[in-house]
This record gives sequence, structure tokens and C-alpha cells, in this order.
Amino acid sequence: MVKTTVQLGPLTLQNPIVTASGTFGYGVEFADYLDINKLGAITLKSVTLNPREGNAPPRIAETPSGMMNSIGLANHGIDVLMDSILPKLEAFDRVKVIANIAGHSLEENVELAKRLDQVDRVDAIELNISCPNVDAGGLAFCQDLPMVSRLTKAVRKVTLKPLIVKLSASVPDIVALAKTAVESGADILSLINTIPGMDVDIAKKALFFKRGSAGLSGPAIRPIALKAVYDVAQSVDIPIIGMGGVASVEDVVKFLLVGADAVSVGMMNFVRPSLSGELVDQLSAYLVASGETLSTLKLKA
Amino acid sequence: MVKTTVQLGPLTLQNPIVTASGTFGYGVEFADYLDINKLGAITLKSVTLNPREGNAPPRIAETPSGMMNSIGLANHGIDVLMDSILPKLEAFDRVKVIANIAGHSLEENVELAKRLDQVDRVDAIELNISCPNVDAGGLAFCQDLPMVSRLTKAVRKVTLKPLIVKLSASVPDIVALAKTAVESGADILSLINTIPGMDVDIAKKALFFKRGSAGLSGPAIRPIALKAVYDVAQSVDIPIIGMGGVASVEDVVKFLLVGADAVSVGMMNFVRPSLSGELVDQLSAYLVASGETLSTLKLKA
Amino acid sequence: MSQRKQIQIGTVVGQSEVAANTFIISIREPQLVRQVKPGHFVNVSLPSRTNANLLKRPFSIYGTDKEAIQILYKVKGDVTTVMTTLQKGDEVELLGPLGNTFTLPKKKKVLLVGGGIGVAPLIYLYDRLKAHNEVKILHGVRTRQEAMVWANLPVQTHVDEEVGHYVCAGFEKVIRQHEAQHVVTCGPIPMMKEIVEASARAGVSCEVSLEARMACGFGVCLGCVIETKSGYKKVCSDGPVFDGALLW
Amino acid sequence: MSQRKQIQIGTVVGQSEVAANTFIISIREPQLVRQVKPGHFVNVSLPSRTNANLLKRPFSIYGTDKEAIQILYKVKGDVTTVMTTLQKGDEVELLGPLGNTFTLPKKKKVLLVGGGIGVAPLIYLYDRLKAHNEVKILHGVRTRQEAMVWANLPVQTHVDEEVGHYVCAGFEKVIRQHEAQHVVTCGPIPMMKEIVEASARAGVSCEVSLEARMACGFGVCLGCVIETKSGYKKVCSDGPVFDGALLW
Ligand SMILES: Cc1cc2nc3c(=O)[nH]c(=O)nc-3n(C[C@H](O)[C@H](O)[C@H](O)COP(=O)(O)OP(=O)(O)OC[C@H]3O[C@@H](n4cnc5c(N)ncnc54)[C@H](O)[C@@H]3O)c2cc1C
Ligand SMILES: Cc1cc2nc3c(=O)[nH]c(=O)nc-3n(C[C@H](O)[C@H](O)[C@H](O)COP(=O)(O)OP(=O)(O)OC[C@H]3O[C@@H](n4cnc5c(N)ncnc54)[C@H](O)[C@@H]3O)c2cc1C
Ligand SMILES: Cc1cc2nc3c(=O)[nH]c(=O)nc-3n(C[C@H](O)[C@H](O)[C@H](O)COP(=O)(O)O)c2cc1C
Ligand SMILES: Cc1cc2nc3c(=O)[nH]c(=O)nc-3n(C[C@H](O)[C@H](O)[C@H](O)COP(=O)(O)O)c2cc1C
Ligand code: FES
Ligand code: FES
Repeated sequence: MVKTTVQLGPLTLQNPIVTASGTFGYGVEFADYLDINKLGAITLKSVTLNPREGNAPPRIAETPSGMMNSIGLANHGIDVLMDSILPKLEAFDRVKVIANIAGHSLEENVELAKRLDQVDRVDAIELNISCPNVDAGGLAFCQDLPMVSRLTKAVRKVTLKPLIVKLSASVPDIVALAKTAVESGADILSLINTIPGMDVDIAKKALFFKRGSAGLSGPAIRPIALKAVYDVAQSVDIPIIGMGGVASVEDVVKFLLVGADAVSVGMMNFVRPSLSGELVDQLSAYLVASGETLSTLKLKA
Repeated sequence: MVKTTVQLGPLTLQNPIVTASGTFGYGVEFADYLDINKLGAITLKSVTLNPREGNAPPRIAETPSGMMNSIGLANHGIDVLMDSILPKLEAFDRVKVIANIAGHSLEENVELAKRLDQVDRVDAIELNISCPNVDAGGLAFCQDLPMVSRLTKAVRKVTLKPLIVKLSASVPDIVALAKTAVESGADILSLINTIPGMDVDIAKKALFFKRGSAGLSGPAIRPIALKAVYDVAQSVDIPIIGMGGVASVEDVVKFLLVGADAVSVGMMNFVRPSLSGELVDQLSAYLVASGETLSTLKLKA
Repeated sequence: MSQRKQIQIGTVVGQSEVAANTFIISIREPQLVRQVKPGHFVNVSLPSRTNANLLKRPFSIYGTDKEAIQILYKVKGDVTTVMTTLQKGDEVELLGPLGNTFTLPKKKKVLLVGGGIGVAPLIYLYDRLKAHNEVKILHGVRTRQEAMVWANLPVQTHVDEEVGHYVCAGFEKVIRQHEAQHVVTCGPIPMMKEIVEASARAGVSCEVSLEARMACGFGVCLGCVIETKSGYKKVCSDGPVFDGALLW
Repeated sequence: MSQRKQIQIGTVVGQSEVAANTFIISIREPQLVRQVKPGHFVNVSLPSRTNANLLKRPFSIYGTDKEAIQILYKVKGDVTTVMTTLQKGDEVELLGPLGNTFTLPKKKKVLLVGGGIGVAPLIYLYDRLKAHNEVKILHGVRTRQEAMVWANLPVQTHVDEEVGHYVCAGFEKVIRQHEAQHVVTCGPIPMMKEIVEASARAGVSCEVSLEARMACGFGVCLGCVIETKSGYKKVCSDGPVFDGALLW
């Protein structure tokens, strides 16, 4: 057995395969398709203080080698998450659980972090400042560096759990954004969130999504995600969870090579629900076959 | 026959189908595959003052539903263009010819525009300030609004031909960029150029392209391009040539609906060299079948 | 560790065109056959065919035999177009059975009303109801070319060239005429709405099977919601079968 | 208006595995058959199969018969994997013939040296040379499983398990031994370089056929360049056949 443990700052994963927020439910829904306890970590769907109905349908469009979504952070709220969902994850003792928070204001995010800080089953908190599908907060945060700084610092102050800040590549300068998050106390960065895009309903002569734009993800955006991870990895020293279009073990290796320390699977969980589990095995096999270790998977100088 | 003529400010096209710079050679290479004289316009490969060898290979990578290129504006230089290439286009009297200039400095662009201003066969000049594959000029211009302003004004001063400014979506604020170009004298905007991305060569543990990043294009980026055109069309009043992943007549209609006045075909010219000609016919057929005209193809309020 | 549910690989056993742009495909997957019930759908993708269309496509179960499921489908776009080229022996990826199921009444007069391709799940439902109920099927199609030949099935076909889709004007009368005690419908939204409202007026229960764009098909992406009287519901996991009264 | 060149739709006539992961596919396209010459390649895509792989794939002509072209190909990645599933009757999109062609000498002793799948265009070249020249073929493969059975062809196969690819150490001697007056090679770069340099030392002409990643295949994208002694050249339209002396 090859060693696959990775250390993301204060967070230890048994392997670098993670699932991305919003694409893996609360993990348990995937228990039929794979042993979720073999994953490095799962990231829960973004949570808000109050339940959110989310955006009006349609919420999904297929695009060439990708999809767009306009879910709008629909979720049951923090109470349901803590009372009914997190307890179900107690049964899985090896996989790490990342709770993703997406408050529309600084105060909401602080409150969410405070609450989650009390829960043992939460191993890390991911601060989602990059959702393109909401009117308040979301991507707007990411485009306002002083806000990113205040937000990160405020959340940092109320939790001792590992803090992940999730970035968008659809910003004026992702490196500046990453540095701001690091300086403000992030332990780990995750990137990228979906990219704003549009589709058109020709028959109706209308934008396909009610909000106009929606978030593009999947293999189509992989080249953009690889570049974002590379650019950020070149300029910050904290661990990175890379994502965007991961569909195969080769993609995992590519993200590791450009500087990610762990790799998250997003929309492909829908296409092949067993994928993340398969990637755990395939990555081990890849390391054995190539004679590499996770620490030698670096770009040659 | 349905009316397909479009008026792009001072430039009249017999129909809104254009081919994108760098993907259609100098037109004549496609004469075997279609009647180039039936197109609205062809855009020539970017030209520079001196011949350019371009970037070291590899220059091409395939991506899911797209491709990346790192050609680096390889071209024979303005003299060869004027002396040997443009004369060959004299034979085609109905298609408009857009010459695309990509000098690495303000002075070079001014010189190029001056030279091309003298050539009757050039119907419009496209100022490419958005190529991601060169070290000097290119996308760097696009990210510097005062430079965009100086550049556009300087080129504007030396030519009376219709002036198109070609934008990238990989900028802090494409609307601000578009407005700057308009205020500085652009007659028409074209967008989007390729999006910077990366690929990795796993076997070599190296970035695939020697320059690291390369330009992503094709259907994969279509949602991003549609949004860019929509955003710009909402905020400026001059005509727009929309592009990014056009592969079918439905795509042409989508770009027209979000606010493009003409639509350019890029990488799909490689996949189906006859495509642009087919789109001319299919667009007419679409208009007839749907009872629309080019001027009714607007989003419903 | 216990046996976990996997993505199933089925094998095409046969396929035929049964009406204009409408096909029945038969896919061998014995494990699935043992699990499916009327109302269920499967999420289909075509490995080695269209790999730019990543999302799976949902299709209702139209029928089963000993080892294979049947899907009745209409050509709509990318994937269904390519699906018509599948031949005996080709592999198909199947996720399922997904969704909830129709109520199975006993000793009732049941009326099944399908609009266009929406008839698909109703035929399978009929198959499971006929032994213990008196069942009739109405099938509305737009054009004569879309009409299908129903061997040994009590189907009445209505061709409605004008309206554009089969609208059951005066459907209350139809219910009374058949003395129906339970109605099930699947088809275009305006048709289903009409039928649900008529059933309510006639005081009989009415179930509908809905469609929506789906990414996952098993309740995690939250992409397939429709508006109901008690908020958004997921078509894939709260449905696709809904009590009509919840909708309109 | 004169007849314009179109993208051709060919029909698969047959396909068989001839060595490990190596197939010969035969595609009917009479117009193409009339136009191709040794050295030409065609740009292939598989409509109704892999539509996320947009770019066409270049393959040399391996042979022709009355109405069909043959391609000898090795499974490398996405498209070639799917290509193996093509069956008789399936359609293939072909753009071609593309590129330049091999010189066709007369009354010479010619040595053709193929490394791995690089032997493909040389077999077609042999076919057109044999009547007027004395031709021998050397085929280097890495493993025994890759070796092919050559019926009625003067092929010498070298299996080179150790080195990893067929390197012609001391190739000058081979040239003299065969008294070759013209050498043609296609295969891995290090092998071709060795052969070009040995040919130069032996004072005989040497042509090579190169590969590169391509987007268009007909000279417009500028994506397929390789470095030569006189600057970048396009493999698709300046080549794929080059005078070895221009390269090394
Ligand atoms: C639970 C369920 C059961 C279904 N059962 C059947 C069945 O038994 N037989 C059958 O033929 N079809 C059925 N459908 C519909 C079927 O899933 C779609 O026709 C199919 O996905 C179209 O795929 P495509 O790639 O051919 O079309 P696409 O290229 O994806 O789309 C073609 C056209 O249809 C539109 N479209 C695509 N999907 C949807 C959607 N979900 N809702 C609204 N518009 C859409 C697109 O905008 C486009 O205009 C069912 C759908 C659901 C949700
Ligand atoms: C002029 C010409 C003639 C050719 N003739 C033949 C032939 O007769 N028979 C034959 O089997 N092959 C031939 N090839 C090679 C063939 O085009 C590739 O093997 C094929 O495109 C691979 O497609 P794929 O989708 O299976 O692999 P991909 O998934 O595209 O790639 C598989 C692997 O090969 C690498 N790769 C892909 N394309 C190239 C390339 N052009 N150069 C270097 N690395 C690459 C990729 O990085 C990847 O690692 C020829 C190539 C050229 C340029
Ligand atoms: C349907 C859907 C819902 C998503 N919801 C969330 C979310 O709630 N919170 C979040 O941080 N990211 C969300 N994302 C973004 C993903 O976590 C991921 O960053 C993005 O999809 C890129 O990865 P991919 O290309 O592998 O999908 C969502 C993505 C999809 C497709
Ligand atoms: C191989 C290649 C070369 C290109 N060269 C140029 C160029 O020289 N000048 C330019 O302005 N744009 C160039 N482009 C960008 C295209 O004109 C177009 O803006 C972009 O590809 C998006 O359109 P598409 O998605 O349809 O390809 C090039 C694109 C490709 C794929
Ligand atoms: S399709 Fe994903 S929740 Fe219904
Ligand atoms: S492949 Fe486009 S120039 Fe050679």
C-alpha cells in the first residue's frame, strides 16, 4: 500500500480525494454507490442560517462537456443540518467532513461558523465567497478584497477548526484574492467555484435562466481551473484544494502537479456517482505504477 | 429570399456570418470547402509589422469540447500580406475583408493601420488587444484601460476605415473595457478572444505549453462568451461581432439574441471547414421557418 | 461489506421505430428488471457515443420482460438522436430504478391519460393494474404520424392536429362517462393541469408524472425542482409521481 | 460554379485487429481512393461517436483497394479507442487527401524503415514503388506482441525489448549492406534522426514522414509546426514528408 495521507495545514486527510460542495449532497445519498468512508473528505452543500428555497426553475442546463446551474444555495438551514444531517455522518469515522457556509452577510457567516465550531463531526469549515447564483453575498464578496479580508478575519476569530476559503476565478485578480484570504487567516484555499455564463432559450427568445447568468462547471472549464490553481500555488504557501472538471485520475494528477494538495470532484459526481471512490483506488494505482509519491508529484523545474 | 444584410456602423455585410481571426487563414485556403464570397466577412490572421515565427511547439491541445492554442501570432508580416495575400482576395467581391492587427506596441499598431488604410481590399481594421499568447502587447493591453484608450485613439486617427476593437473576457471588467474602446473611437466591438487556460503533460511532469498558459476556445467556452456579449450589449450602443464556440445555426441565433449584430466562427472552422458557408444558408432557412427577421431577433423584454 | 448499488451496464437487445421519430428500445439488465415498479425511471447514458453530453437522460420504464427493460422514447435532441443508432449488443449505462412510484389501486375503474410520449409510463402501469382493476387508456397525439398501434391494449387514440397538443376540453365529462374512480396522467403541462382540475371537480383522485431537467436523478443536485402548493419539490426523488392536488 | 472539395462521408467496410492494440480499418470512399498518393494522410472524425473530441485525427494511408482506403492504427487515446468499436456500415468523416507525398524513385534500391505504427505509410509507398524499384522494409517493434504478420511483403521485423524503441545503431552498415540508394523512414523521432544522419554519412537521400498535433490539417491554424534548419514548417501542408537533411 502506497502512502496517500495528505496534510492540509491543520487538517489531515487519508487521501487527497475530496467531493465538492453542492455536488455530493450530504454524502449519505451516495452510500449506495461507493464507500464514502474511503474518501479523503466530503464537502457538504452550502448552508445558510435560515432555510433557502433557492432559485426559480429551470436550474440546470447542459453545455458541451459541462453544465450550468442556478440552484441558488437552496438548503434546509443550519438547524436541520446540525440536528438531522450531521448525526447521520457519525457512522463514517475516517472520511473528513467539510461544512461549507454561504451566509449573505458577514454576520451570518460568523454565526454559522460559531454554530458549526461546536460540532465534533465537522472537521473543517469552508467559507464560500464565490457562489455566482445569489444576489447578496456570493461572488460579490470575492470581488471586494477589503470585504474578503474582514469576512475571513471575522470567521477566523470564532472558530478553531481548519478554515478553508473558497475562491472564484471570475475575479479581477485571483492571486490578489488568494493572498488576501491567506493574510486574513485562511488555513487552506479551495478553487475554483463555477464560472458565470449564460444560455439562451431560442424558442422563448429569453435568457434560459431566470437570473440571466448561471454557474458553468465540468470538464469544459478544466483548463481554466488548472491555470487558476497554478497561478495561486505559485504565490501562496498554504495548501490548496483544486477543482474544476475533474473526471479521471489523470485529471487528479494534473491538479496535483500544478500545485493542489487535494483535489475535489464536482459535477462528475452526477455523471458517475461512484467516481470519487474509484479515484481513490486509481490514484493509489497510479502512484504505484509510476513510482511516484504524493510529494514527488511536482512540476519539474 | 429573406433579407440578411446587416449594418455594423459604417460596415455593411451581406449577412451576419463572419469568420474569426486565426481560424480561417486568409480565406483562400477555404475556397475548396465553401464559396467564401457568400460569407458576410472574413477576418484575416493577425498581422504584425515584421514576420513572426510564433511560439515553440506544441501549439495545440485538445480539451473537452474545445481546444487550446499557443500560436503566438505567427505571420508573414505586413509586407507579405499586402503584396502577396490581399491581391488574391480581389477575386471575391461580395465578402468583406477584415484585417486584424496585433502590434506589440502603440506605434506598431498605428503603423499597421496606416499601411492597411491604403488598401482598397481591406474593408475594416480589427485591433486585437486581447491575444493571450504573446509576451508584449496582447491581453496585457486589454487589462490596462488607459492604454486601451490611447491605443484606440491613436489607431482611430490614422484610418477612416471601420475600426473594430477585439476584446477579451479575461479582464477585471469587460463592460468598463468595452466602454473605454467605444469612447476612444471604436466603430464596432468584437468579442471574445480565447480564454487563458493550462494543460499539463503528466508523463513529462511539465506544463504542456512552453509558455505555460494558452488560449481556450470552442463550444466549451460558449456560455462564457454569450454572457460577455450580453453584458457588453446591455451597456454600449455600437454594433458587436459575437464569437466563442459557435458550432450551429442555433448558436448563431443565441449570439444574435443576446445582442450581437454579427457572429463569428472560430475553431469550428477546423472541425468542419465548410461550416461558415452552411451557416449562411441555415440562418436564412431559420429566419424563414421561424418567421423572424434579423431585427426581430431580440430578447423579449 | 454489504453489496452496494452500482451503475449498471445494460446491453441493447433490440430497437424499433414505432411511430414518427418514436422508438422502443429494449435493454437487458436482469437486476434492474427485478427492482422496477410502475412510475420509476432510469437515468441513461451512452458510453462510447456522445461524450460531450455528460448528463444522463431520464426515461420512464415502458415495460419489462424477463431480463430486459423497455423504453419508449421520442427523438428530441442530442442524446435521443444518437440513441436511435444503437444496435443489438451495444452497451448502455443505466442508473436506477429512480424516483417514486404510482399508487396501485385495487378493484377500481382507472383512467390513464397520456399526451404524446407521456403515454410511456402509463403502459407499464396498465400492465400492473389490469389484473385487479378495470383500466382504460386515452392517448392524445398531435398528428396521425405520431399515433401508435396498440396490440391487445384498451387504448383510445385522439388525434388533435389543431390545438398543438392534446387538451382535454370537458374532461370532467370523460371521467363521468368512464365512471373513473382514479385518474393518472402524463404529458404536456397544460393537458395535465386540465385533467387534474377536472378530476378534482369530479371528486376523483388524480396522479401525474412530471418531467424536469435533471443533473443527478437521485436528489442531490437540487436541479429538478418544480413549484408545488407546498414549495419546491424535487421531480427526481419527491416525484416524478405527484398527487395532482399538490400541484394545481 | 465548379465542383468544390467537400468533407467526405466514408462507410466502414471492415476492421480487424492485426497486433496488440493495432487495427486495420477499411473505409469506402471511392473519390478519395482516386486521389490519394503515398505519403498523404486523411483527417478523420467519428460522427455520432465522440463529440467532446472535436478535432479530427490524422492518419496515413496504409493501402487502398478499388473503392476503399485502409488505415493501420494503434490505440492511443480517446478517439482511437472509440474507433475500435466501429462496425461495418458505420460512417466516418474524412478530410483529404492532405499533405505532400513521398518522392517516387525509379530503378533504385530503396530501404523503408518503420518504427512501430510508423510503418503504416511505408507499406502504401512500397506498393507503389515495387514495380520499378528493388525495395526492402525494416520494421522495428518494441515487443513481440506488436509484431505483425506480413504476407507477401519483404519485411524484416526487429524486436527490441530493451531499448524501449527501435534504434538503428550502426544504421550506416545496414544501408551499405542493402546497397540502398534511397531511404525513407517513419517512426519515433530518435530513430528517424539516427537514420537521417546515417544516410547523410552514407551519402544517400533520406525522406521522413513526421507527426504533430494538428487542429486543421490543411495549413491554416499554424498549430502543427516543427523546427527545421530553415525555421518552423507546418507538418500538415509543408509535410508530412520532409527531406531528412532539412531536419537534422
Ligand atoms: C422522469 C422523466 C421521465 C421521462 N421519460 C421519458 C420517456 O419515457 N420517453 C421519452 O421520450 N422521454 C422521456 N423523458 C424526457 C427525456 O428525458 C428527454 O426527452 C431527453 O432527456 C432529451 O434528451 P436529448 O439529449 O435528446 O435532448 P436535448 O438535446 O437535451 O434537448 C432537446 C430539447 O428538449 C429540451 N429539453 C431537454 N430536456 C428537457 C427537460 N428535461 N425538460 C424540458 N425540456 C427539455 C431542450 O431544451 C431542447 O430543446 C423523461 C423525462 C423525465 C424527467
Ligand atoms: C500526418 C500523421 C499521420 C499519422 N498516421 C497515423 C497512422 O497511420 N496510424 C496511427 O495509428 N497513427 C497515426 N498518426 C497518429 C494519430 O494521429 C494519433 O495517434 C491519434 O490522433 C491519437 O488520437 P487519440 O484520440 O486516440 O489520442 P489522444 O487522446 O488525442 O492522445 C493520446 C495520447 O497521445 C498523445 N498525442 C495525441 N496526439 C498526438 C500527436 N499528434 N503527437 C504527439 N502526441 C500525441 C496525447 O498527449 C496522449 O498522451 C498520425 C499522425 C499524423 C500527424
Ligand atoms: C449543481 C451544483 C451545485 C453547486 N453548489 C455549490 C454550493 O452550494 N456551494 C459551493 O461552494 N459550490 C457549489 N458548487 C460548485 C462546486 O462545488 C465546484 O466548485 C464547481 O462545480 C467546479 O467543479 P466541477 O467542475 O468539478 O463541477 C456547485 C456546483 C454544481 C454543479
Ligand atoms: C488556432 C487559433 C488561432 C487564433 N489566432 C488569432 C489571431 O491571430 N488573432 C485574433 O484576434 N484571434 C485569434 N484567435 C481567436 C479567435 O479569433 C476567436 O476569438 C476565439 O477562438 C473564440 O472563438 P471560437 O471559440 O469560435 O474559436 C485564434 C483562435 C484559434 C483557435
Ligand atoms: S435531478 Fe438532481 S435533485 Fe433531482
Ligand atoms: S494542422 Fe493546422 S496548420 Fe497544420
